[in-house]
Amino acid sequence: MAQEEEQSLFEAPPLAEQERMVEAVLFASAEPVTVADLNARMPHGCDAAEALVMLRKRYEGRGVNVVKVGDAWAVRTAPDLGFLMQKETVETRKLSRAAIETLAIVAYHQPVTRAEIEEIRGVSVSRGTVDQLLELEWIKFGRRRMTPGRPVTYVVTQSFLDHFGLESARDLPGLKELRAAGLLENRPPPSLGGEVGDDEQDGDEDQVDMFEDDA
Amino acid sequence: MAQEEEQSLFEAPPLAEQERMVEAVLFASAEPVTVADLNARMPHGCDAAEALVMLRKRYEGRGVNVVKVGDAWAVRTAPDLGFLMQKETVETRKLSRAAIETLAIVAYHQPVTRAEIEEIRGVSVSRGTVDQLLELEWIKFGRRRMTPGRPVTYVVTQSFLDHFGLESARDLPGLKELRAAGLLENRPPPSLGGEVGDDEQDGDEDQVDMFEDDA
Amino acid sequence: MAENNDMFEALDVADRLAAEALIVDVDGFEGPLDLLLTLSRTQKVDLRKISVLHLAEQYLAFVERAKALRLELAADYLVMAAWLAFLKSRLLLPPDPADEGPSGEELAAHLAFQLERLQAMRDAAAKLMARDQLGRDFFARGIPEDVTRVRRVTYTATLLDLMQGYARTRTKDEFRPFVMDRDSVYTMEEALVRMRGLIGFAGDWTGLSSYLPEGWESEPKKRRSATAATFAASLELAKRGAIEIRQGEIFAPIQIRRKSE
Repeated sequence: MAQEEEQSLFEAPPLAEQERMVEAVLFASAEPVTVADLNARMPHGCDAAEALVMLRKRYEGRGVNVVKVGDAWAVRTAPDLGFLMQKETVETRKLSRAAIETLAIVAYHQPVTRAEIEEIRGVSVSRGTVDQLLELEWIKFGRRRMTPGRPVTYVVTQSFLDHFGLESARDLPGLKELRAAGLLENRPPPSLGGEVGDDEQDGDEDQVDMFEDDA
Repeated sequence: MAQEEEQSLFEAPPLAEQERMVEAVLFASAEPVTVADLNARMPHGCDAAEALVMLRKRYEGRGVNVVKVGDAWAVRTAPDLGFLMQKETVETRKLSRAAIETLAIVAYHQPVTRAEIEEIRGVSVSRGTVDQLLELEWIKFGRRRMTPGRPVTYVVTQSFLDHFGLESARDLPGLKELRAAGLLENRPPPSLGGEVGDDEQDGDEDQVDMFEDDA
Repeated sequence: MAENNDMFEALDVADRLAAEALIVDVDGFEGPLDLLLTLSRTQKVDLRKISVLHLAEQYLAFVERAKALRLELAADYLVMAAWLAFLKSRLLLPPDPADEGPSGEELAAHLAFQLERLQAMRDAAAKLMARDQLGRDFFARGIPEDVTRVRRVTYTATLLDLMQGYARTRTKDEFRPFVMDRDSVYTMEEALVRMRGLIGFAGDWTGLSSYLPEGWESEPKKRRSATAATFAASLELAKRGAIEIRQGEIFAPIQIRRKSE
């Protein structure tokens, strides 16, 4: 009581000063501040409501605005500048080896089931790998295979063709061309039986030679 | 290239608009923001530095100010209004005298090695003291000194400047006077073993004696 | 000793009390330099005009009294005491021209510099801490609207990656850069070496095919390569004048023989 009386002896600070105070408090406060709270914080005799009106006006059209949040006040970024508060970073990563191989098998053998992919790769295909390729929209679901369990098949998409600059999946270089380009070794692994495609012809030639030897 | 040309076809926003943007970004961030970062976040063709000059002027004498911290900028409440902010005051761990002195020595003598700090204080610097300052992010490792053993040096950080309201380390109080008085020199002690420097000094003295004799 | 007594008498009561407090509170000092700095305050002069001799005496008196009170003094206090005793003797005695090393005055000047520098750093530290501080006197934004970082990851792969990937799965082998498979290749160099050894025995016309190395005659790939290499080698030997070559008609077997001298 005694303190209050003492304080009231002093003049309240000028309104401009009160506006500064409201500005500082609204800026620094971790939560929106009510008028009552402002008045309690400011020196005796201050009128936070009046200072707020001035401050609000001052920030009209500025990069930040004084806004009412419930029954409290806060400083907020002007709505039209929200885009500045976002930062988009584009990161380019190389596709993992597992993903590339899976993608390649889908491209060369489509429509292909997961079991078939695993058989060709010789390792199991993780869900994440397939999901990633689906998400990239490089592969999509094809028809279900009419075999027991009716497994889903995968095929490549138009996006895939666009990305790799192919007219159709048939434009993919065949094994013969891969071999000619030095991408494939001469001898196919013994585990691989007779697959379809022009790739087999080279193998056949070797076999023919061998038969000749035998003869 | 093509993209840049395309972008430059658009006019940069008017300076007043750029000022609003800088205002919004500085208000939004609790940490100082560099001019480079501002430019990166603002639309192509903006000049954050110019907008900053205007903004700083605008906030002169207000409840919050635009301040420079190293090569970055921040909005901070005016120091004279700190009394309103009791709620926001963060209770900082009381620094030991050793820590305070070590901090001052790093600030005024940077880059400085641990051995040099010890030489100035006349006692060994405890690990805890340095760790505390590193943890507060007020000091950090500088370049290694190109002397035998390649000792690590310490320098003060942007957080240090921000905390003590300094634009740069050059604005440390009394820095000029201390330098003028030679108190920031790293003067090696005259060693009894007769090192090069000392020998020279001795030599000079001897010469003076000789000249006196001649006279 | 008499000097010390004089010194203590010269101090007023408050200073004497302070001096005694020093002794009891030896742990309160951060080492000898800190103690020296505190002692130097009793001189009440600019640190640059301080009497180091006087200071050394004060310090030595302090150590003496600490010993008398059986206070445990850390080693560095005693090291400083020894050094100051040495300094004192240097300052008091006329300089010995034969003596090497810095003079007493130089040592004293450096000590004074150290004290002044330490005091300067303490003043600077005090000024620094007296500044307005963030979070105490001025404040940052209470509700920072942090930049949301939208990170977009794009994946890339080239057609070559794809083909290499497929090649890998089809060979169950690490992709390797193309190298000529040398298994079924017979080089001209090999053929030359072989023929040089054999040619000495070829006095009569013999078919080139009989010079093919063992194991290279039947398999078509090998035979082709060996035949070509042997033919090239025979041309080379003919050029050097070692052999003669003949062919009866088109597609007839090629024959060679050693050139008679």
